[in-house]
Amino acid sequence: MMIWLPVLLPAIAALSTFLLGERRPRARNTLNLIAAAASVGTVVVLVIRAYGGEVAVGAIPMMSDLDLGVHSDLTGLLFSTVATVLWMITLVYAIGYMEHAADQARFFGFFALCIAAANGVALATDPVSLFVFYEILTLTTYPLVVHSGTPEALAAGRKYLLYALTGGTLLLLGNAWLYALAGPTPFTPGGALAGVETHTTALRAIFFLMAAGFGVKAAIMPLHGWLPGAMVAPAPVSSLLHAVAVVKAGVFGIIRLINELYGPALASSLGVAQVLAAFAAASIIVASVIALRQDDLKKRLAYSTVAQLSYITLGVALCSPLAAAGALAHLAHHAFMKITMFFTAGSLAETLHVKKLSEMGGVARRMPVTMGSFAVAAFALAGIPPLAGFASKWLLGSGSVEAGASWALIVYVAAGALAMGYMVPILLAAMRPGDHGAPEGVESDPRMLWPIVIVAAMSIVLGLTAGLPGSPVHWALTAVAPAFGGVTP
Amino acid sequence: MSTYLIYAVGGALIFSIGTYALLAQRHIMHKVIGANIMGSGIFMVLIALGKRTPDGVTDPVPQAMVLTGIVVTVALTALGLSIAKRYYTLTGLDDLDQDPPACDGR
Amino acid sequence: MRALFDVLLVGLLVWIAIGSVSQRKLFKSVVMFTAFGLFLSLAWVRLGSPDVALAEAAIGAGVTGALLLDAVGHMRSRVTPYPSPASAERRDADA
Amino acid sequence: MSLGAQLPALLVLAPLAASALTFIAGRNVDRYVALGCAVVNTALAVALAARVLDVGAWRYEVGGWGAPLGIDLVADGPAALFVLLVAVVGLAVTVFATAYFHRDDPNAYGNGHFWTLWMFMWTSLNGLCLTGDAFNVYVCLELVGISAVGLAALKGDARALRAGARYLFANMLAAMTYLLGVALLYSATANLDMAMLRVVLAEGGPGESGAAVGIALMVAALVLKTALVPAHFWLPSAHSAAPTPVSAALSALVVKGTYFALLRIVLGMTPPGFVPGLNVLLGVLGAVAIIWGSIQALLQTRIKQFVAYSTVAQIGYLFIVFPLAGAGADVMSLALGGVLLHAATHGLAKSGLFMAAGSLMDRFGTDDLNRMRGAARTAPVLTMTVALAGVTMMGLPPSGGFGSKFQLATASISTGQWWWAVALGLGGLLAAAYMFRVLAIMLSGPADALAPADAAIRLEWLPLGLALAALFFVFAAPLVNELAAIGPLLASGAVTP
Repeated sequence: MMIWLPVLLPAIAALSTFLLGERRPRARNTLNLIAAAASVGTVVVLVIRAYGGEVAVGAIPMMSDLDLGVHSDLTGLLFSTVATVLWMITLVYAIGYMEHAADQARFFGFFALCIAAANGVALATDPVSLFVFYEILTLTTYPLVVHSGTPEALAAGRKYLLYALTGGTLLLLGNAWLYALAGPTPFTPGGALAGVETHTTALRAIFFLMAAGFGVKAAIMPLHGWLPGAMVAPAPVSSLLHAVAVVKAGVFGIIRLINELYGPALASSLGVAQVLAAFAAASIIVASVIALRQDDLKKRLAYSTVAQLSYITLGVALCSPLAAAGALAHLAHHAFMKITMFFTAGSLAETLHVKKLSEMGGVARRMPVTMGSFAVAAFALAGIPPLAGFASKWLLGSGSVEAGASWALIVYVAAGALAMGYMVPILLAAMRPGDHGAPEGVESDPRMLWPIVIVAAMSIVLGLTAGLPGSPVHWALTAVAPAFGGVTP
Repeated sequence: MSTYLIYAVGGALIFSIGTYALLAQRHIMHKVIGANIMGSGIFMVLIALGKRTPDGVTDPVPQAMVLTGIVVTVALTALGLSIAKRYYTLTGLDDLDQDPPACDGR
Repeated sequence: MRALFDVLLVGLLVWIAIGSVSQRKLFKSVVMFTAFGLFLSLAWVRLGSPDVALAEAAIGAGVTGALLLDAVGHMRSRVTPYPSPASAERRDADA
Repeated sequence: MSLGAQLPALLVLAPLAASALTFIAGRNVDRYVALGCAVVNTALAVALAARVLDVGAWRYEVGGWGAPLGIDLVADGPAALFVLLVAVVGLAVTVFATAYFHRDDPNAYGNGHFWTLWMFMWTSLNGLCLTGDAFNVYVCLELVGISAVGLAALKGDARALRAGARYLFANMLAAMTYLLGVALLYSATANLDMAMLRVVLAEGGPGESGAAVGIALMVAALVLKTALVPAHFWLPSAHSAAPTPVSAALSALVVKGTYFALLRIVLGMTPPGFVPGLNVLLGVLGAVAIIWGSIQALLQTRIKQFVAYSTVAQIGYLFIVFPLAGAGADVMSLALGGVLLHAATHGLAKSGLFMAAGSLMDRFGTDDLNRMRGAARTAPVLTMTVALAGVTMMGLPPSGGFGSKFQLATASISTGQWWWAVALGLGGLLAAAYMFRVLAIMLSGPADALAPADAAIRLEWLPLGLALAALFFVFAAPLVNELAAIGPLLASGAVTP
């Protein structure tokens, strides 16, 4: 039963939020926070048990011999932990941000549902269960994207659905084909397709169907078109969903696909991982270059997200233990770094109505703490030691070498330089002189300020503690080891 | 030429006439009559084919089917005609292809 | 001889059937349909089904004929020429 | 004979008695008679399903004559599932109707004939699902048709009468065609019992071609009644011109009843390949229906027309099972389970969707979709119902639509006919396009004016419940699959009493 709680608790919070409606905002906020705290507690317990080797499994019969199943393995728990912890922090931010907005019940309800779905994606035991949660995630995100109801938001929502549902359909076809070929295939570190490896053509086709399905949410170019547009959503949505839950569900799907469905050995011997790696490498470079030219702050961050997600995809697709661990660690690290930036962008937009780099003059003087946090995250993202981004990139780089793919190392290094290139101008723009009316040093609402400081601090802490047990880096190394024959590097 | 075959062929002809009327005629009464004629054609086919037993004994099952069919057809006709009358009273139209003057409705 | 009678009866039925769905005067249509029912009972008798013949005469010709006559009483007695195809276009818009 | 074995007969007699009683009873009590009968019927349907699961399929000889002379009722798994679907949706429709038709409204649609007609339709639907006799199918079809036309024309305004008359003529055409088919089949085989016919037909013989033509005619008639493209022309107007509870029943149940007869005839009675090309043709038409119906739904501006065209599209999914006939038992049970799942889940979702659509229409005082902006804020429960039912239409998890699509796609791919899977996927995308077009209007601002809720709208939780049931219906798939495997629909040969 406990294993279902990360899915059920947010779902229950969502249900109560819908039932409460707009009547009792305070009760609603309290309830959501309690649910978030309880989810974090549950996940922590599950993590401790999983470290001790105890994997909980839950299953509900669904179709003939297919169950809707969840299990608490380390890989899934890493994603789940990131999602729930950041849900709690984002809730605080969102309560401040949405204070005077309309339709709050709808907003917070679907917000919690998204987290429920993301946790389901994280913990799913097999590709069909993962698909179920993946599609629920698509659906529950839509109302958040179109929350404002403006024509612009509706257009963005339409685009998002077009991409996401098309991807979902490909994923469904891939799943159906796989089931017709191999029956139920629960995720197994190292691969679950023993006995059908000889159907190489079918397996390649299935791989590309599924990778395309996940690739939409992972925003691998050319499937990324929805992401910049979806930034019209309220800031907490962009932050949590477009830096954490939704996009990470895509890359997480790819991690499961390669490490635990096909297995790194089969994926690379079929030649499919290499194709994926090529797409990811191209995405990294192209998206970074596009990011350089964006004036809209959120758009710039969005393209940065596209690039950073492909870091993860490339890491997994290299099929080496170190690179795979780096990918998983980067999934966690990137979440903390990017959410800091989106929070900042939201604060600037909400408090100062600043949305573009060209309008940012004087922002650093007006909000020094906010922008300081942003700077920490920006440097972390660019891979400056000893911040979080450095640790995961180091792993990714050594993984490239280990895999004998020195071209990937070059891509990572070049992308790091490009990241400096698109992050530093934001900081420079903020330090330009300019006037925003109010006295200097007045920050936004404390409920919006503190979450920023906390997540920025996490970027430092995660970087400093990277070598310790329980840190994402150590965790990722432990989690991916079984997929490569159980050798902990 | 045996009796049953004459009636079977005739029934098929009558069925086609009825079908044509139901589909192609526009007046609602002609459609209703057409449907009835269609039914009669089939009944004729049924009874005629029922006669075609090797020992020449009439098979009771087709007769039962026809009796049922006659009753059902009358019910359908009554319903169709009552709708037609009501429609004519409301709109003055006796042809479903023409638009009624106003389409109200909850 | 018997076959000739059958052929004639069937031909008559076909002829009346055509007439009853193509008459411009509705009353004539109904009368022809009632006649059709009566000749049909004759056919049932010829086919060795007197019970069906009875049912046909009573229900097929009788009740249906009465229903049709009643309906005709409510409507214009003639089938009016149909308007231009313009109404067909409006019908598509309606659907 | 135990009481349990009598259940098929009881399921026909109970609503028939209720139909007569509501006719006699006055305006004040008829709704309670109907409500009581609906509850009894649901209990009977549950009992039937439980017994089928417990003891397997059985035949009930009406009047004790026995086939081929008498008429047999067949209680097998699929029939029990459809009867149960009719009961659950029927109960919901009955409850909804008690609020929708005001007792003191002198014009209350059809002067109270609603209840009589509705109970009569329930009778004939149960009969249609349970009968094992090809001619009896004709009788049930006609009875369903008469009551459905009566209900569709119930409002008595010009639009409803016109739709009703068209529906009636489509019904007459279908019924006569079916009867001709039965006549040919009987003359070729001298048999009307479907289970026996399967054996007779499988043996072949001199009358084979006549029987094949007969079956083709019967199938054509049922296709017309099930509104499969291109024979769907009558459905949108008939379903949308009717009062809301009737629309729900017509769209959710009537086309399912005729579809079930088709399933019995094509998969249960006819050996695979007996009528050349028939099964593939049905599959192709199904795929065309999915695409064409969805595109039409996308173009509609009136809410009930929109929902009705979505039915046209959803019906298409049900026909994907036919071209798979003849595949191995594993694949067929997967496919059959898939379509039964789809029929049931669509029945639940569509009835909820029609009720919500009708309530939205009443609240906004118009049926123009473009004037329902802001419904998400002003009528959140109804919007939620539309959204959740939409998830089922799209076939996204965890709805039953997902389960059926997955099972059908897997079955198609297993038989190498992967193109059906592509059609299924495309249909889901198109469904998303038409559902989200409507939802986007409801989510957009500024909000249009809204009338206060009346009695029927206070029942907005009922459609939400139906939509929720459909939303989680994939978890009922094990039960549906189990029921799908019980009985003679796929097994060759007759079931002994």
